[in-house]
Amino acid sequence: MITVDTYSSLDEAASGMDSHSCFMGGGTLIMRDLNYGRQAFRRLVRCTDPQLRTIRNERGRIVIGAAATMSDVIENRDLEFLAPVAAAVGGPAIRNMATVGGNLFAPAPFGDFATALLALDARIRMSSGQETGMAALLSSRQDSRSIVTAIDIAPPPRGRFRFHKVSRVKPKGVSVLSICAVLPMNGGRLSGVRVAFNGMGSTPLRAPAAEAALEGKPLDRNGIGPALEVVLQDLQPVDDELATAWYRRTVAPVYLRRLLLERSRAW
Amino acid sequence: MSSIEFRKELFANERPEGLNEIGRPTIRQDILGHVTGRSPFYDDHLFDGLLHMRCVRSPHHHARIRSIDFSEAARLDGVIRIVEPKDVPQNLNTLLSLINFGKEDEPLLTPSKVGYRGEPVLAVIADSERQARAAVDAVRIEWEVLPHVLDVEEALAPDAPVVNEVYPGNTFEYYDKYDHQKLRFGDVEQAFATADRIVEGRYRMSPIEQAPMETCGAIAVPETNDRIACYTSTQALFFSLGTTAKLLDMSSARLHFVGGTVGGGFGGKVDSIVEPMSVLGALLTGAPVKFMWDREEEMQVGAPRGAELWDIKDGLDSRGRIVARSFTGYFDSGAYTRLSSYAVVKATGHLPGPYSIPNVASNVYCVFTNRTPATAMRGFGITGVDFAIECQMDRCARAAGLNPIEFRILNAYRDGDMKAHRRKAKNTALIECCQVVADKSRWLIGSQSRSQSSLRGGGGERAEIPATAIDEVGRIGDRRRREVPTAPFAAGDRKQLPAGTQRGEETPAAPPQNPDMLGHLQSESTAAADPLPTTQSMPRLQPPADRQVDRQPARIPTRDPKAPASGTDAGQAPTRQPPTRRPPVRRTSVSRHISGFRRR
Amino acid sequence: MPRTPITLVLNGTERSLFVESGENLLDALRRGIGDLSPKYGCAQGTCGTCSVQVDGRLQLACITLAETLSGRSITTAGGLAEGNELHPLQRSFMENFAAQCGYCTPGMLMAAKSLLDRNPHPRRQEVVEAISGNLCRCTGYEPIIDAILKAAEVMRRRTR
Amino acid sequence: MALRRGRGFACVNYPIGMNLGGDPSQALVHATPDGKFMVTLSSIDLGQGMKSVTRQIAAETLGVPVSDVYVDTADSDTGPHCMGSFASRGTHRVGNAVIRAATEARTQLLEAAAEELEVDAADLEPDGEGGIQVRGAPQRSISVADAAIAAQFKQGRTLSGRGIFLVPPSEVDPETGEMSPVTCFAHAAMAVDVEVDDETGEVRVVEINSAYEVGRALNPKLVEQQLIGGAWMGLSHALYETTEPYYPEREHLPLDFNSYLMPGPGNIAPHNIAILERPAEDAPFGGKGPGEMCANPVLPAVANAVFDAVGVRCDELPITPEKILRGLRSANGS
Repeated sequence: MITVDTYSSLDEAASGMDSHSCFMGGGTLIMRDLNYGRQAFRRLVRCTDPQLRTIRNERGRIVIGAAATMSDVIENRDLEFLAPVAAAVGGPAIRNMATVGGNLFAPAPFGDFATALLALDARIRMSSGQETGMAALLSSRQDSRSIVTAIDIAPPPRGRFRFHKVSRVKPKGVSVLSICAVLPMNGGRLSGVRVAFNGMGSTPLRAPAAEAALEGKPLDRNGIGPALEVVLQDLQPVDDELATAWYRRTVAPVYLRRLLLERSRAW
Repeated sequence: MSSIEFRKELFANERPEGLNEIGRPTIRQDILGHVTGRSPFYDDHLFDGLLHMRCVRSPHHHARIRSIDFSEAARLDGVIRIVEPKDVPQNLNTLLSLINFGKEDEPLLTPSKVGYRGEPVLAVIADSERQARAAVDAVRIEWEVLPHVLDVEEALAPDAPVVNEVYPGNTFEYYDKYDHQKLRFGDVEQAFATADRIVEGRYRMSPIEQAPMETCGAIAVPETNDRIACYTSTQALFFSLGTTAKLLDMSSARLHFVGGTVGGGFGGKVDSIVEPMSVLGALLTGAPVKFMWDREEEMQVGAPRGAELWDIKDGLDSRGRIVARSFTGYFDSGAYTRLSSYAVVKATGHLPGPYSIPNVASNVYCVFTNRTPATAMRGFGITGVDFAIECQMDRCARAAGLNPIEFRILNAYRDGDMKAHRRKAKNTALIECCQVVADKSRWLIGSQSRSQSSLRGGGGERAEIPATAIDEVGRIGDRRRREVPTAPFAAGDRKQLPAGTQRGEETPAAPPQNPDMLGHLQSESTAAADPLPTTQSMPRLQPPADRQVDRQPARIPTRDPKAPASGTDAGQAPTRQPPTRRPPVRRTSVSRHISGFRRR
Repeated sequence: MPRTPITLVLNGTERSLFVESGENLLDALRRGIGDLSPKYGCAQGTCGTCSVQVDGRLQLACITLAETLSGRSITTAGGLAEGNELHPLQRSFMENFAAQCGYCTPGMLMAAKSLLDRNPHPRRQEVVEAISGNLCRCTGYEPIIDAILKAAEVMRRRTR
Repeated sequence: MALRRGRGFACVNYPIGMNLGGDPSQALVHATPDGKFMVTLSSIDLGQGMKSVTRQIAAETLGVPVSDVYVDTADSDTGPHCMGSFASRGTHRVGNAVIRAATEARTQLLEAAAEELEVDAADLEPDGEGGIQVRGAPQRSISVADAAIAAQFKQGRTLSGRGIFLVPPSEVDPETGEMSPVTCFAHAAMAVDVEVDDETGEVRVVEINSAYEVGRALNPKLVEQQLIGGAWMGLSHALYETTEPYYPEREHLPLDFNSYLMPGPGNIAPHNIAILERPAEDAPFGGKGPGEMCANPVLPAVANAVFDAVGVRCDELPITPEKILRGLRSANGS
């Protein structure tokens, strides 16, 4: 037996959560479980607070309401750099439904948007008033009872954010893997690099060894070589319906190289 | 973007024009319904009080049921009825029993031992789908897990687990004699021994889902007059009706099946499971009952196109002619027969592909494994072996150092050639297809290949049936006693069948039962068989002045049916046969569910 | 089973119905109201046969919670024609042989409409993108893409 | 890294109808009071166009416009037996049954018209536009509607027909496999051009050129639908689809269209088709069913093209990027 409780304010919704509840964003994954009778919850909690869906610029940082949809992201001028990521989620109908907050909780092979947020070092605002980092959220997301209210990101330097999704079905298919990279440059050298992968583990993962190997290097074939050597150290791909771990390990460095060099046409 | 052209100049003299409606791009009769969303698919019939039926399924590949406890499920909200195997009156069937082919080997609901993950053992009928799902989850089953076998070659080993007790050798049994289907034409061993080069390949196709956008389903509704209506997605209305009548041991007169507008099938809607299930539900509850597969069931418990494994060995002469071709084929039937036994025979009749090869042999096995039973799909029995043959042809062409299109044309079958199943080829067009593709793709072929024709060069020597090596290896049960090689002649046994041995003849269509049905337009076939048609326009009806006289075939525009037609046996064209020449049909063991013919 | 009364606007007409808790919009439309044009294809949000517009935006009815839709406006393929006057997309699908079994067609039409509502001048690639969430097992997509492009042309001529 | 081009060829034939026969189909045709015709079948339209092609066959045979014919499919109370829509048998078997039924109805129609016109029925022919005229003297004519009304309300005559088409069942010789599989075959040939990414194993189909011999294209647009859509499915089988990605192991089984892969609208390639028509003698107007064979040449042609491009034989379907990559690695000894 399922009940659905809809609250007009976030506070009410947050206080309405208990151990049998599940907060519903766009519902694209929850509804599927519900249709197939395999939900682990008894109550669905919804919140219709319009604040939850706003995208606003707060002193140079961008705060995306958790209920903002992928389409909202695509249509927002401040988030132009994230539009290609949002546009890679599902088809048009899914993008009208799937929310940014929901993507944080989507299991592999979903979660391309969360991967981008990981690479962007997003801060996650919770209904409890706390803020948390992406890595912390991803590692504890199964038992989170607090509601994500917004995602707070610093826009990367212009043109320094890159995203590539490897999918066999075009234009809409789920990820075999995807890569997001923030590649700030300082005096012709990389500085403050962040690289994240989806599909290379049970959650989106950073690749710290590759990031370190890129630090201070020029963005060219020689500069990135060491990073390609070590990138697999931090990734734990598994076999699934789409590909084997072997395949993912084999092509991850290839796609990382192409992503890093895409504008220099070095490949 | 794509393009389409009609090469009307080819075979033009075999194709009278001047038709009114045929050949026109008339829009589809059903299209208005499709674009307005009003075409009546089976699920577009609404019934008050509709109940929903779902199955409890095995989580194991191979297991025995120790105990079942559905007491909790039966008490749940909205649960109307638990359906058990004993509720199915005739709970053992094989789909092709409707044509009397094969032994009963599959229950509708399995009472004791399951052979694949997803096999249904119980069904639940509830007010809503959600309640039915909850009840399914509440059924407790204690399983004794058994060893399983998933690989077709392992399944043929003497000590392999027995998948299906009805076929203890893990293969379908052909003609009460062999554990495989044989094809023998000429002597492949002798030809391999003298061939210039040998090319071998092994090819495999994994299972494929038909994936119609509409999943399989049916709604059964008690009608007045003690009948049950069944709205169904079936691809074969009377096949499903007959199967339902048989499993439920009821008169077919009590069944009213409605369908005909189906959201894609591709072979996956022949199996006739949803129909007996829903009708059983309606019989047990007296209410409308829907049984449909959700997408997950469609993907994994709905029967797929089965996997196939093919070994091919070719012998080539120095000019690139294939002189011998041998196959060993395995159809992975899963835990039950369904239609794979038929696919094996169909594939055998298709060998060695559209080529004229003087020595051909094959052994093809319908193998039982502990996976979802396989069934028909678009190209059934042919798609997998065509993949194997044409990849093999590419290998052979490269081995022979020939352009792949020229290599095909060199070996292509032509009108009048004897095929390996001992019937003559007619109405062939492979060479022309090859030539046209060479043009379209700008794939250069030589003038020699360009000048070939399906109409010429066949027959003669190529029409002869050679002396044939045969063997009796692979009798039913042998493989349980010892390892028996699977490939033709691998066990060494050989006997000889004289050249020209032919036991039957071409089976043409039964002629129209009544001269009024005899087509004025079917004189198309006259032109088809006659290289020099006397009229280019369509011969028109010559209706009889006296209908008694019309029973003479002389009034039908035709030529002498016994006249030879360019090396083909087109003289036996069925539509031009006088009714008195109707070939005798042996009617053994007709199924009472659908008139069928014993094929074992 | 808890039931919730909702009132929504379906193809311009106000409709009131009870929906079960957790029920999806597809079931509510088909069984609750009797609009059979959206089809069941997967109930997973992966095939698009149940595509409808909610307040003018494309959504998948099978993963839309019905009880959240009070006061919302739903458009389905069943509401595309005005009386006997077919929508140009419907006419184009007919004339250009863009349907075979017809099961994906209602959803495909809604995806196409959602594109043309916003973009009367779509490029081919934009049409491909617009129907990317709608699967078709029969046609190979090309006739559908062609039909949508031709419908767009007709609609542009009409508004000129 | 390189994108490597390759081309592959394949050709096939395809048996039309159920193997070994024994698969009848029946049809009933009757006129309404004013001379429109109903064709009643229990055959199934799965999208292949059963209703449409039998409608054209009935109209052609009757000699009336297609708009005056309606086909009703699949009600077991009214439609006579049909074995089903499979084995490419629909056009061939059902089409022939419809020809016979429509021919019988046409005979009645012409006799009714002959009685009204006081001529010999043998001298009459329908004009295909709703009229019946004396051959060579078109001014002497009667409309189909008037003939039908006269038949049913004045002469006491039905305008109806029955048809059955059956290739009688035959047997297989257990020792040699001798058999009569079917009575006619369709044909196809195909060249596929691909581009293979030798670092990732991804295959892009660049272009398909094909020739399909279909006996006669009874409705060229319906044939085109089958060929374009069927080749798409062949492509899908070649490169994407399986319910068991690790066959014969039953692990990681797809349960939805996210993991059961099929080419999307962004994966399709231009397909240039030539249609050849060599009518089969026992087929309705020569037409063979193209619905199954259209997919078959694609699978091997793609495999052969991949080999041509990168030298890897992918003998196991589907040809995934992984299989190609493994092939490339083992060829390189790495």
